[in-house]
Amino acid sequence: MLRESARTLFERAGGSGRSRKLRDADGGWDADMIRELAEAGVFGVTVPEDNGGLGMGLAAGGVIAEEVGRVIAPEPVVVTVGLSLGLLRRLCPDHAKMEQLVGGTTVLAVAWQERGPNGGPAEATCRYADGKLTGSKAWVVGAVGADGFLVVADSDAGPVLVLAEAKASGLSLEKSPQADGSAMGELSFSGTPAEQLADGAAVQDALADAVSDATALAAAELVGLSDRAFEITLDYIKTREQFDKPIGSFQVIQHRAVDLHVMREVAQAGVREALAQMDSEADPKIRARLASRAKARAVRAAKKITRDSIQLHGAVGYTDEFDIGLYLNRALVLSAWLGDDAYHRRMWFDAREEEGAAQ
Amino acid sequence: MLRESARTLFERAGGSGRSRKLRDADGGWDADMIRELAEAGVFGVTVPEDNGGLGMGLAAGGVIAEEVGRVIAPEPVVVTVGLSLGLLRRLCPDHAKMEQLVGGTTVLAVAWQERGPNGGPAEATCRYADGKLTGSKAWVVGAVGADGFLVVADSDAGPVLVLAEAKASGLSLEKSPQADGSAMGELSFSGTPAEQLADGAAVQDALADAVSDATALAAAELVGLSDRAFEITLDYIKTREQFDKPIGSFQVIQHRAVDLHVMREVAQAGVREALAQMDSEADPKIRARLASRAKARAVRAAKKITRDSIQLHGAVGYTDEFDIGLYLNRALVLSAWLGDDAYHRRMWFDAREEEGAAQ
Amino acid sequence: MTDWNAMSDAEFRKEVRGFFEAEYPEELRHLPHRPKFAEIEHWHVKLHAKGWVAPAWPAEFGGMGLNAAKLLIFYEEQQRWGVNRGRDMGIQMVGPLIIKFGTQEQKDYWLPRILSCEDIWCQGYSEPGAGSDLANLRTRADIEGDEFVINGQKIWTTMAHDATHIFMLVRTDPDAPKKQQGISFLLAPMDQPGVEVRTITTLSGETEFCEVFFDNARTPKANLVGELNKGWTMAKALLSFERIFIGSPSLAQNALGQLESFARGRGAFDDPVFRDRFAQAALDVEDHAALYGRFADQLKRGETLGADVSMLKIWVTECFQRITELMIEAAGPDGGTIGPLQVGNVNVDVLASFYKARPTTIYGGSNEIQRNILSKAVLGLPG
Amino acid sequence: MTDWNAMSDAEFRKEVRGFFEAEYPEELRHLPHRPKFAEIEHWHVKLHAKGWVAPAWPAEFGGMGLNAAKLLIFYEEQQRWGVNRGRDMGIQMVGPLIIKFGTQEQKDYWLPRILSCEDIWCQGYSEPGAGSDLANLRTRADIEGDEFVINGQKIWTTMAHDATHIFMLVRTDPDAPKKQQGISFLLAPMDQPGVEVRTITTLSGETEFCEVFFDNARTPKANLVGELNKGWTMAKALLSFERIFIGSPSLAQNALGQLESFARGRGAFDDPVFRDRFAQAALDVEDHAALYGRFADQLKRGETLGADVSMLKIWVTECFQRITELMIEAAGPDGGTIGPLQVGNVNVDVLASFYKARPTTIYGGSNEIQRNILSKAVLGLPG
Repeated sequence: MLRESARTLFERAGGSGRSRKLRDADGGWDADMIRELAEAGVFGVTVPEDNGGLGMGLAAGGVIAEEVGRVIAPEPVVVTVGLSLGLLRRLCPDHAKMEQLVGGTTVLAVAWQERGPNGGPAEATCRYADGKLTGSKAWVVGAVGADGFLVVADSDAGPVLVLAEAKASGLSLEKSPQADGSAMGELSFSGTPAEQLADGAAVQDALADAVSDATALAAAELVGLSDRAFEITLDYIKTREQFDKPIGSFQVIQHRAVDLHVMREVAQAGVREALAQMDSEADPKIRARLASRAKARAVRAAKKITRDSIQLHGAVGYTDEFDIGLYLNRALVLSAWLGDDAYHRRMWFDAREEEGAAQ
Repeated sequence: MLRESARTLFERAGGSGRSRKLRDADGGWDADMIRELAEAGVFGVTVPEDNGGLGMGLAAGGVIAEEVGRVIAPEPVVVTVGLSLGLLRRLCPDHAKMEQLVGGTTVLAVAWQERGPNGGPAEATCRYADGKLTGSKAWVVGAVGADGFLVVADSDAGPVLVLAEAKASGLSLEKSPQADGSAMGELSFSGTPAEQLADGAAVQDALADAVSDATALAAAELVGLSDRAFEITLDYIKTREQFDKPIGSFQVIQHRAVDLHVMREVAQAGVREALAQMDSEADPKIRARLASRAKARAVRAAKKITRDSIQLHGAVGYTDEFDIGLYLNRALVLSAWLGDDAYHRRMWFDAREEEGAAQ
Repeated sequence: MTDWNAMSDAEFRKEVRGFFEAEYPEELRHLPHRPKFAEIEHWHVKLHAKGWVAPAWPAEFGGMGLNAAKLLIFYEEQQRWGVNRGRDMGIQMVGPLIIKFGTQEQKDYWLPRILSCEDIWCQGYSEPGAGSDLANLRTRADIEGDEFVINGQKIWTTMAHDATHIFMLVRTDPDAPKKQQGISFLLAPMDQPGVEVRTITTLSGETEFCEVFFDNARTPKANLVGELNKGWTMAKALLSFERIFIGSPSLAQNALGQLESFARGRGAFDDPVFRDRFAQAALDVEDHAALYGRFADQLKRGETLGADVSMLKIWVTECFQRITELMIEAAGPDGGTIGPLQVGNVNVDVLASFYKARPTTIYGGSNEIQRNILSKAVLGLPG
Repeated sequence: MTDWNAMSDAEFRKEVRGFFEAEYPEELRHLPHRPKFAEIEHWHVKLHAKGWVAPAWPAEFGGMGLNAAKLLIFYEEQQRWGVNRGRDMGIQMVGPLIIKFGTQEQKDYWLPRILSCEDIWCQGYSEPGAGSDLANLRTRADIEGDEFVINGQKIWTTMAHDATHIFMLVRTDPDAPKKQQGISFLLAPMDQPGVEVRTITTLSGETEFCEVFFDNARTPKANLVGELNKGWTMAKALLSFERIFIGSPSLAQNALGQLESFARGRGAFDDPVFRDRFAQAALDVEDHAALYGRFADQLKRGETLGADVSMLKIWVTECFQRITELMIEAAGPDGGTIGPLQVGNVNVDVLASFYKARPTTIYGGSNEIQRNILSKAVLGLPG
């Protein structure tokens, strides 16, 4: 049901062709689509019914994310469902922004990581004091086009979650262009006014849980992306002829296609199972382990499927004219976001050891 | 020249068929073959001419080791050239055992590693005092059939190299059966009389260098083994028919064969280059790095080639009747000995870092 | 007679688990080799008394009559406790064949003897020239009076040296236009002058496989199952359950468990590179199990499995091989050593696992053949 | 005129290195893209004045006349210093073609213009239906009076939008019994109404490749090189040196160097798993270089290279891809970011390297085609 309606919505809007147009325009997203998605209940899928959502759970969110991935839609579905609503529904479910996010009338990006001197991730030092933010945040997905930012910062009272409007004074946004045409944001705050939404240990807990949600949903998005990339490639090798027959009749091409097919099926089964298990699991560490399982698998499959798809397309796969390159580029971005497969294998193993030691 | 004479010698003696017979008999080696090899100068290949050898160097030793590998000969060529003569020619080139080793009238195994409580390698604790050895040594290749043991032990004067005769009192030998029909030895000494050959830091240096030699030669042996395993497989897929044509006419089989072929060529080139560079290199650390490069490559190639060869043979590859299984089994033993590919990649990287830091 | 299918899954699982844990002989758990019948006879007697020899057979023929859901639970528990499958070619292959295609006389005569293991069966499919290309088989059976006269050779016949009977595919019409035609299903006694069995030694020294030579061996015409020359279609019809069975995660899961205890004992987890490769293998098995579950659910819903079930076998056998390769790596300098390696109070036979994993990508239709099948039947690729 | 071949290898290397280091413009070192001629013209002028534009051509035609050994040194130094190859299709492809198969008139007219870059060439081989299967090409050239009239389409024509001339394979006899027959080698001017060039945008947004459309384009009959309908054999004869060039370790070595400085800057070497994968990649490149050296030695000894040289290309392009994949991994959360990433005082454009590596397994005969060739020509496999 959910899958069919999401698929219909995206296909009717133009499928991956729409995504290509948005990329060629300015790399942003489509406000009308945001509203349509909101009307279909997409953003509120994991929000309790009492707060205006569908109250369904992460597995249902995964179904939607898969459909987003299939058409490589640029709208911030995972950012909203996983991160911004993931934080607000846990920390301040009655805040007015909840309704706006669920209703698609606002988009908030979430900023919690910081860049260190060697360019990689570092300890967070961004401060919140006297209602004002000072410091910087990196790798903010959805920053361009967002109406505001949910920022996790330090304060005298410990960690806080604050809300800064996009147009707030002392806020600057540097754009870092991404392979898929989107932009990642680096935020700087110098005495930027911001509203405190929550504080204390609950903020860290909610952040960890929201990041797990977003990680698992990004995995689902990669599963949908891989699924469609493989379909496109399968169609291509059935029709493209060389040596007077379809290249898909060569055994080497056939076996490679089979390997990609098996990989996407394993990824789909594994990621869906992980999301379903997260829905029946309260322990944040176990949820993080399940999210790592999902992302490790999805990234591995998506990398292999999109890269091999280019090879199977041959020279045309390397052109912008064919859609398969869009899938490769989107896979690059989604793989890097929230940790790649090597990173999540490490997280998964460490979590498993910790659980084993605790028993 | 060297290659041709070694190959002729082994082929005339029965090639891999001879090796199979020895395995089926008792897993030992052939004393006549040892003598023939000695007459051909094999054991003295790296021994200076002044000490009765050919004075040629490690690359020449590698040529011989490749031929040993091609017929999976069980004779302790690498043990003798790399380890026992590797130690003696560096520490006591005038000792009477030198001539016997070069002449093939004696075989000495070298014992320096020890097994820890968890079954893996551990700090060495074997002691030499008052002319007697106490302790134990593990992973002694060529122990069964050796006339004596060169043992590296601790003493009040620091590390020593001592010689214990195989029949010495208080020496016991436990055999650990290997995949290729050979046996690895675990030695225990309780007051075993032994002759001191050398002491001091020179012992550790010579040991490190001899282990590098043996490691590189074992790599060459694996190269020869891989080369022959691939030839056998290539012949097989040209003749074995399924679906009314040779299986080697299926594209998937062809491409896999090509990949194995490329792998063996890369391995051969890389290992030969590493050995040649070791010959013009005095720094023991750089020699160790080159040996690690060789073994890492050779093990990786041999594992892949022998395992895929079984698959390409299909069911018959899994039988003892076909020679290819002998190559798989020998590759298992040679890969485990002196460190596998993962181990040597680590050693290689660490050595490279150290050289970089020293510059 | 108990209607097992009427039980809840949980109840049934408890029942099966309870019986295995209480009754299965400890010394037979997780047997590393295929046993001869004599070695497991005492267990077979217990199982027979319980009426549990043939879980999949309809109750009217002496089976448990389990539906697919219950059957999976039964096998899961069997694997979990390390219960040997016994000499089950009769149960798994011949019995279903006779039940589906046999005459009333064949059912009455053969089925009780299978259940009691009075007859012990082996399977004669592969031949030296007919492995991946099974339809190429050449062993002939010619009618002479009331008998078939069999000439030819079978190979890879598992445990033929401990079997009383063989069920085989034979060529009964050498002139059929396609080689898949003219093949029949025949039962034959092994204990006769025209049958010679030679064991095959594998590269690890095991002797589970045999060659079987037929030199004017004989079997009554009554031992033809199904129609003459229709054996190929029947053989394919038998494969449905086999295909998910061969793709079950159990072998890989067991190997992973062994790898983990061995690696822990040896300290291999101190190495982050090893941890990464272990994690990859463990996730490969975990995600395979999720996919397996999807197919098992299909069976449980009473659906027939399509050709895509082959992907389970491809994935899991290659996982299994990688896991055993990691065991060798974890063994370090002992990686070439035959027999159990002790770590703490665990014994792990690293090479035995490695060898066991090797032929899994060859037998049951090699992984290359499975990829051919998926390519055509599932992906619809041409040629 | 200097006889470079008479120099020792070391002397010659010193000479070449000295010239590049002294004269090559710093801003053109290690250019990440293929330049238009205008961008490198000032360098070309220097090179031309020195007489070094065509290292492989015989001295009588204005080349350096280098033998294989010296030529390899020249290219090694070029790559080492990051000297751009320039718009060298004329030098590498057309010149040797004309020298080997051209008439005296063709030599006199074209060769000086190639050296001076008065003419800038592009290569018209591939077509939409003739990529891996090049002999399938359909672009026709029909004789009308003193001219060939060309109709059809070429694709993947590198830098056609910055070329004055195209050398192309065209079909001159559509009725030839085998498609490899009836193909000819033709030179044609680009600046005419019947020729239309469209750039192709790649997935990374580059526009180095073009489509070239011919609609009754014309070229004099005198621009046929070699015999009519013998173009296929000539094209193959040109490939010998190309085949080792495309398998040279330089791309992978450069990428490895970039990976190392990037990984060091980002602290990726703190992770033992990354170290292991880096070590594997580095050893893959090192051992490839050893194999490359074996083939280079063959050339230096004056031997012709066999089909087995293809293995260099297979190995090194796949290495190159793995190295750039490791760069993305080392970039962590920046792995999807376009443009240079700063680490310390180094800038590494991770995605540019990744994109550059992608088509290397496709162009120059895809790696699948190379494997087909090796399988048949080197391993002697049937069918």
